Amino acid sequence: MHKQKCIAMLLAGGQGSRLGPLTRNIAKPAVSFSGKYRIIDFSLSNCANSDINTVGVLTQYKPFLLNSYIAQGSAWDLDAPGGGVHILPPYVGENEGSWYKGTADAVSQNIEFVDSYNPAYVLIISGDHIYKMNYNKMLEFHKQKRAEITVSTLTVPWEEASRFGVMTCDDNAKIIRFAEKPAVPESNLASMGVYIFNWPMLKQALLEDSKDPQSDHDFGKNILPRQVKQGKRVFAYNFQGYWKDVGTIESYYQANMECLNMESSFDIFDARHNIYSNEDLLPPHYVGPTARIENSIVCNGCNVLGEVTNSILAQGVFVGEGVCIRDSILLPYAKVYDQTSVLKSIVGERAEIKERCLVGAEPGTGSEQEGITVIEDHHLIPKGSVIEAGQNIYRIR
Amino acid sequence: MHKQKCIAMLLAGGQGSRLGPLTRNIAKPAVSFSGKYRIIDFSLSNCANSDINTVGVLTQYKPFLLNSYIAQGSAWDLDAPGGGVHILPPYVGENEGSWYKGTADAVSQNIEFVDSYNPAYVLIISGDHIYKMNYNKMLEFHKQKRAEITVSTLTVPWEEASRFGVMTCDDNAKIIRFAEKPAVPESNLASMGVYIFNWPMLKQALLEDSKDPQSDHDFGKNILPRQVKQGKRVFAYNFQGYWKDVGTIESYYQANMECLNMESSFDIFDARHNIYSNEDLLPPHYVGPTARIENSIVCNGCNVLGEVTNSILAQGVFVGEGVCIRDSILLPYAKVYDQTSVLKSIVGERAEIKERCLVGAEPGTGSEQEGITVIEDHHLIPKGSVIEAGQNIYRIR
Amino acid sequence: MYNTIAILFGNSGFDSLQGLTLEGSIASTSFGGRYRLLDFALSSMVNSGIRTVGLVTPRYYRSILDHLGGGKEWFLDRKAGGLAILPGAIHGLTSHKINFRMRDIEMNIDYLHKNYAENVLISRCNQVFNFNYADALEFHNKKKADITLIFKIPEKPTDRHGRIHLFLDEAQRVNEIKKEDSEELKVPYFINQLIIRRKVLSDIIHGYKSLETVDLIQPIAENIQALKVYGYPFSGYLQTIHTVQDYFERNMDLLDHEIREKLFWGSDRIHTKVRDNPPTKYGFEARVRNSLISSGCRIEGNVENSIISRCVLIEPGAQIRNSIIMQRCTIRAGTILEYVVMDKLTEVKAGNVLKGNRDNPLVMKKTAV
Amino acid sequence: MYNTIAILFGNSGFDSLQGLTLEGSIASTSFGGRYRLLDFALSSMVNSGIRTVGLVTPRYYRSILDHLGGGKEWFLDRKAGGLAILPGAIHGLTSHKINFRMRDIEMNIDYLHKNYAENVLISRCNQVFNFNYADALEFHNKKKADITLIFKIPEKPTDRHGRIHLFLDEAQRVNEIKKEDSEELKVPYFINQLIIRRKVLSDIIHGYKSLETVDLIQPIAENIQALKVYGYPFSGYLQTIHTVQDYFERNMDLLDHEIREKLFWGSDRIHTKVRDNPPTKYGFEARVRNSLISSGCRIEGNVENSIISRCVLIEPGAQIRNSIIMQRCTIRAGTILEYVVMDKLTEVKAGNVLKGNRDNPLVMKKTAV
Repeated sequence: MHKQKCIAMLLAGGQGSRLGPLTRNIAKPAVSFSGKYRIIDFSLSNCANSDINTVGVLTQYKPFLLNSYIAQGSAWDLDAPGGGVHILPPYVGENEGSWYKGTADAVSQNIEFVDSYNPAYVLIISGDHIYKMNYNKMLEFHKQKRAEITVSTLTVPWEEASRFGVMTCDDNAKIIRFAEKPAVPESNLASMGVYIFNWPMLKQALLEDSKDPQSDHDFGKNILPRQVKQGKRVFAYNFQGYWKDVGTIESYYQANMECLNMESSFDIFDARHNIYSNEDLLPPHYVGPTARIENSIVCNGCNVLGEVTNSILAQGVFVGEGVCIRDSILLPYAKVYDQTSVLKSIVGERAEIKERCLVGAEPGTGSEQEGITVIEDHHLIPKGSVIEAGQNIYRIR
Repeated sequence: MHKQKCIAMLLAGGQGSRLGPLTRNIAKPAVSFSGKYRIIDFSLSNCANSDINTVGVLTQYKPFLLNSYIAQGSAWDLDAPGGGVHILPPYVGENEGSWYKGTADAVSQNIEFVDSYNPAYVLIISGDHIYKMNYNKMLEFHKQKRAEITVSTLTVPWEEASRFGVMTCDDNAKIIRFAEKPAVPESNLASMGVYIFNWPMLKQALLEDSKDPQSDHDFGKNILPRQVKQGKRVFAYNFQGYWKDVGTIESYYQANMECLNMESSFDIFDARHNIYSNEDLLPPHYVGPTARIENSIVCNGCNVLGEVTNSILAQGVFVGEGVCIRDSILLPYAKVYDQTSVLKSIVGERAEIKERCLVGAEPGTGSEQEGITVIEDHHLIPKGSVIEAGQNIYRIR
Repeated sequence: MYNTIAILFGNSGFDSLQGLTLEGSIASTSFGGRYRLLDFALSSMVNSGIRTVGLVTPRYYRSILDHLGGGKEWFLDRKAGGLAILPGAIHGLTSHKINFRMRDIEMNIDYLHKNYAENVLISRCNQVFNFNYADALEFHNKKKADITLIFKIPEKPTDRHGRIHLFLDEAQRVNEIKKEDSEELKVPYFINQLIIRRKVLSDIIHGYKSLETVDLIQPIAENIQALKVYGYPFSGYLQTIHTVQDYFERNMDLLDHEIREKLFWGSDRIHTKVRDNPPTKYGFEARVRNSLISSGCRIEGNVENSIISRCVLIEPGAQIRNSIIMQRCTIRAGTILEYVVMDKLTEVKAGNVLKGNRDNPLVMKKTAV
Repeated sequence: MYNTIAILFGNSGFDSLQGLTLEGSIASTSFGGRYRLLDFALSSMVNSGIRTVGLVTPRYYRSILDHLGGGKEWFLDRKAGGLAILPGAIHGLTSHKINFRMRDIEMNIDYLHKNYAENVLISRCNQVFNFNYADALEFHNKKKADITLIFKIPEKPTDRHGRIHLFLDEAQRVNEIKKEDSEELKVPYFINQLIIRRKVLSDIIHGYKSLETVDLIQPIAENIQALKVYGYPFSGYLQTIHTVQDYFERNMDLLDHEIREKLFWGSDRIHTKVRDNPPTKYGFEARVRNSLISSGCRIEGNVENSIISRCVLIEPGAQIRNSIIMQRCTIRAGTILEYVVMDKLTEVKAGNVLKGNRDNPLVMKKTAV
């Protein structure tokens, strides 16, 4: 393939409040996933594995924390000269600046950034999706169809279709109607929120949209329906494979747990499409003489002395003696001290649960219990606490 | 030396309007200097040569152009994990954002950035100074004096002192009075605009200053005099060596021309304190059969067919046949076509001067002429034009 | 292009350029003022998007590794792929007839096994050119070729003996590979650059294991009917360096504006190690004509029709004509150099006179003057 | 610390760990699950702020260069300084008595000439430790020492023969260097790490040129009065690996919580090549006790008192006890391994039984099973 002149704009979203305590201090793309990863690793690795080495990350947040995780992008091989990962928070320009008002507005405010690379194509992706995808194949499809816009699609169960942008296509995969979250969907072909645009066309569309006072400045709600209506060459690319939006606690929990199932179509162990991450440098994990680990994922730097079942331990986690961890996700450097039980819970980064606590439910009720318990990062649960199932525990400030 | 925990904040200033046409499109730190360098190379190389590998660059500009020059900082060996060069434009935070109101305000708005490195010391430097300095020696002085603030100083001629911040010291180099640009200076010990602060102290001072409605939020005007008045341990470090502010066309021109003088105390050829730059990858320069080059600096990628005297040719410059370049600075990729004369002029990046022009003066009047002619970057001077000495030529838009 | 990996043979023996490359290698020999010879092949690879390059190193590998470092300048300092060092077999005698010694690949067969790419691009380090392989790779894929040999049509009759000629049909399929001197014009010759399916290369190495000192072209020629072998033309500037005369002439070629344009000013740049030298300073006495001058020099003397490398000091009254001066040489006042190839770090004392001639440029080794 | 450069000897011959290091080197031998032995010395250097390291490479240098790549993980992919490859002299016979062969430095004397640093830190690759030299360098500078030898006070009497003992005065100046077995307690011994002024090192190399196969410690001992030689103590965990027994025991040391704390969880980390393996997955049948497990493994079987490297597959019913399994091994169902050191990429077929014992761990080479 030739120099593809395709750059990516990654929508890293707002504060991701639907992830509750997990995103109170950390931008959503930087939330830990499946033990050693962070959510943004998947999109960035997809870019790297697709030869796309310039990525603009659009975030509302104060950029410092995300900055230090992404650093120079070298963790994802994205630090080539002329490329790289660039964090793009709202900035103060010639006029006083403002928050990004929507996904399309975020790109609009950075037209100058895109123009400085003079790309033929712009790939729009999202920072809260877990999937492995070769964007190149989609780009080839885009070129072959001589499309102006290509939307990557999934076939979803009909009952879920109204949660997505759904589209109706002609025989040639050209989209003839696009509806964002329709009450009565006329198709179950759903948008994954992954688009390729011809840049001059997108620039024009963004400028139009920015002048429309009625618009929410959103790709799915405004840009796409309008372009389809205008009769642009908008095509649907059919993606085959695992894809998951982790925008809510439930979907985040479920996607993590699916990593425990090796038969799942999403296999993080496949070396041909590796997921890279900017991991901390830690020694191998230690498993103590009294430990017992079953059907679980364990990362470097852990120290496991108790029992762990159907759970994910991110790097640097401590599990004390007599501890029982079940159906839970422990985020980096979480510590669970002796004789404590943690059931169907997500324990935030560097949170500490002291001795003899019960978190999530009484032992023995198992994973059928309703509700996922979430402990905010850096939170400390004192000795002997009992946290009922389904609670979201925030730190008091 | 131990981990010094010293990070640098580089004040890259406003639009640098005193550099006229040169900074209309390029932020001042990115302006070409001495052929192959850009102004910011000196400060960044000083940091690299002083083991300081974290630099925040405070700029008012849209950050994209400076971003692409600085890239990952690897050109200055500043891309180590945990370090790096970070461009910090005014950003939109929890409240709507605003321009930096002064040098101190720029740092104030980025307290969170500095805090994320938790440094013991913060070095404040400026993006428009040409000098070679080992900041480590100053830091050692700072530690040895148990100072809270150290100001790097130069002894200047008395008649120039009122252009600087000047200070009066006791025998122990402790500063007892500090006056910013005083009408009647009581000392000729001038501040170079290079400071080391103990970070907790500076943070406190910035918070105080930000609440003062009378303040211009400037280090020289507000922060330093106030701290001296409060009796803080503020010391003067005596810097020995070449130092030049290139904030005006005249000083910029003069500093460039001083590079032609090998006896000058500022020698860019010294390999022990190398100045790094992010240069374009160009072949060696070619000197044609009819060319004549005297007392000049020539960079890679030039193609010289005419006469060049007392001049600086940055990378990729073209000098056609029969051309006469004298006492001039040609910035990167400037092109001067056949039979044209350029005298005591600064020709901006990628500017083109077509055939048979006279730029700067009649040939033969020599460099005693008053006034420096400046051609804006990307400007095109048509065939046969005559530009009088001392003009600033802007592009029409 | 992450679907193609490369093997670059940096261990050519050859004439060793009369000792210029004795403890170095032809791959790391200075060329054109600021480059090393391997920069041309390596840049062509990375400019085509290839990000995994295995370099077969010669016995004296220090200078080559010094130059390459971590491969940063060629975008090869990566987690996935990047630059792999493949130590070549150590042979007392090297035959310059062999371009791609199969034993060198066999010794490093892991490299072929652990990089999941479809194709392997193979090239050597003794050629001066700038070629983006993107179109050739597309051709290779479209034809579903096993092997695509890159060829050139000779511009002059028999400008080099011992070439490998290719006989192609209209569909550009190669029917015969013949090593012979040909007086005929327009018979395409193989330029020692080829694309091969990784699987096919692996099979050939395995199948010919017992004959491992042969040249890879031999099994290809023997199996020309069984394999799908195609030819793809390269029409740009390409010169191969075998001898000191070649080396001298190819350097001098760079004084030609058109050749410089083709090599250095197209859309793809030749990458090389960045040294952060200051710019070159001309003194009041400098007289330079028709020469290529690198950065970091200080020139006070006379230079004509010459190639001057980085950080050369030329004192007043020194006269350099038709010469190649490598990096960090010092040419003292009043010396005269004509048709000289001067090794790096050499000092020529005041008033010395060194003269070669066009047919026999005088090669001055580092320790010789 | 840019004022100090380092030379790291990666070409130790020694016992070659019964073939484990035959075509590798002790420097690049896997250790502690995810590390290579050289990581300890190299990380100690870069954690002390040193950014210029010359690595003396052994004859088989591929695995060591593979591991180091461009030096990115050690912050050594730089324009100024960085990682320099210094090919070692090729010797048919290697004496394990020589730690720092002067000929290796002499061959690479350019490295000492072109790096303008005040001091050179010299170390080897066969030690397990984590030491920040900052204080030692400050001591060296304060004392205006020519040479500072790092020493340790033995914890047990004569836990190793053949040590080099240092006799220091109250000011920590070394008055005598003696190679001898000592039964005495508390006689400091040299741990083969030293700081030397670059100028002094250069002078020694020059002065002893004709005796260039000797160990650097010899001229230091001979000139102990003429040179200002000081000693500086290291009191942390430090172990040297000479034999397979050492190798086995030092790996097992890492099952001790306190030793892991000292090596891995202080303010300075041991850096190593990052491989981006997925995390380790435990199956329903996994039973693991008192073991160190690296990333990328899939464990279905039983593991006890063992060190498991990256990407090892352990099938149900396999039993691994008191063993070291290197990267990418496959241990099939029902096998029994005891006191085994298993080379990387080895597959143990279903039901096989391999047993060594504590005094003689069974070393299984890549091709042996």
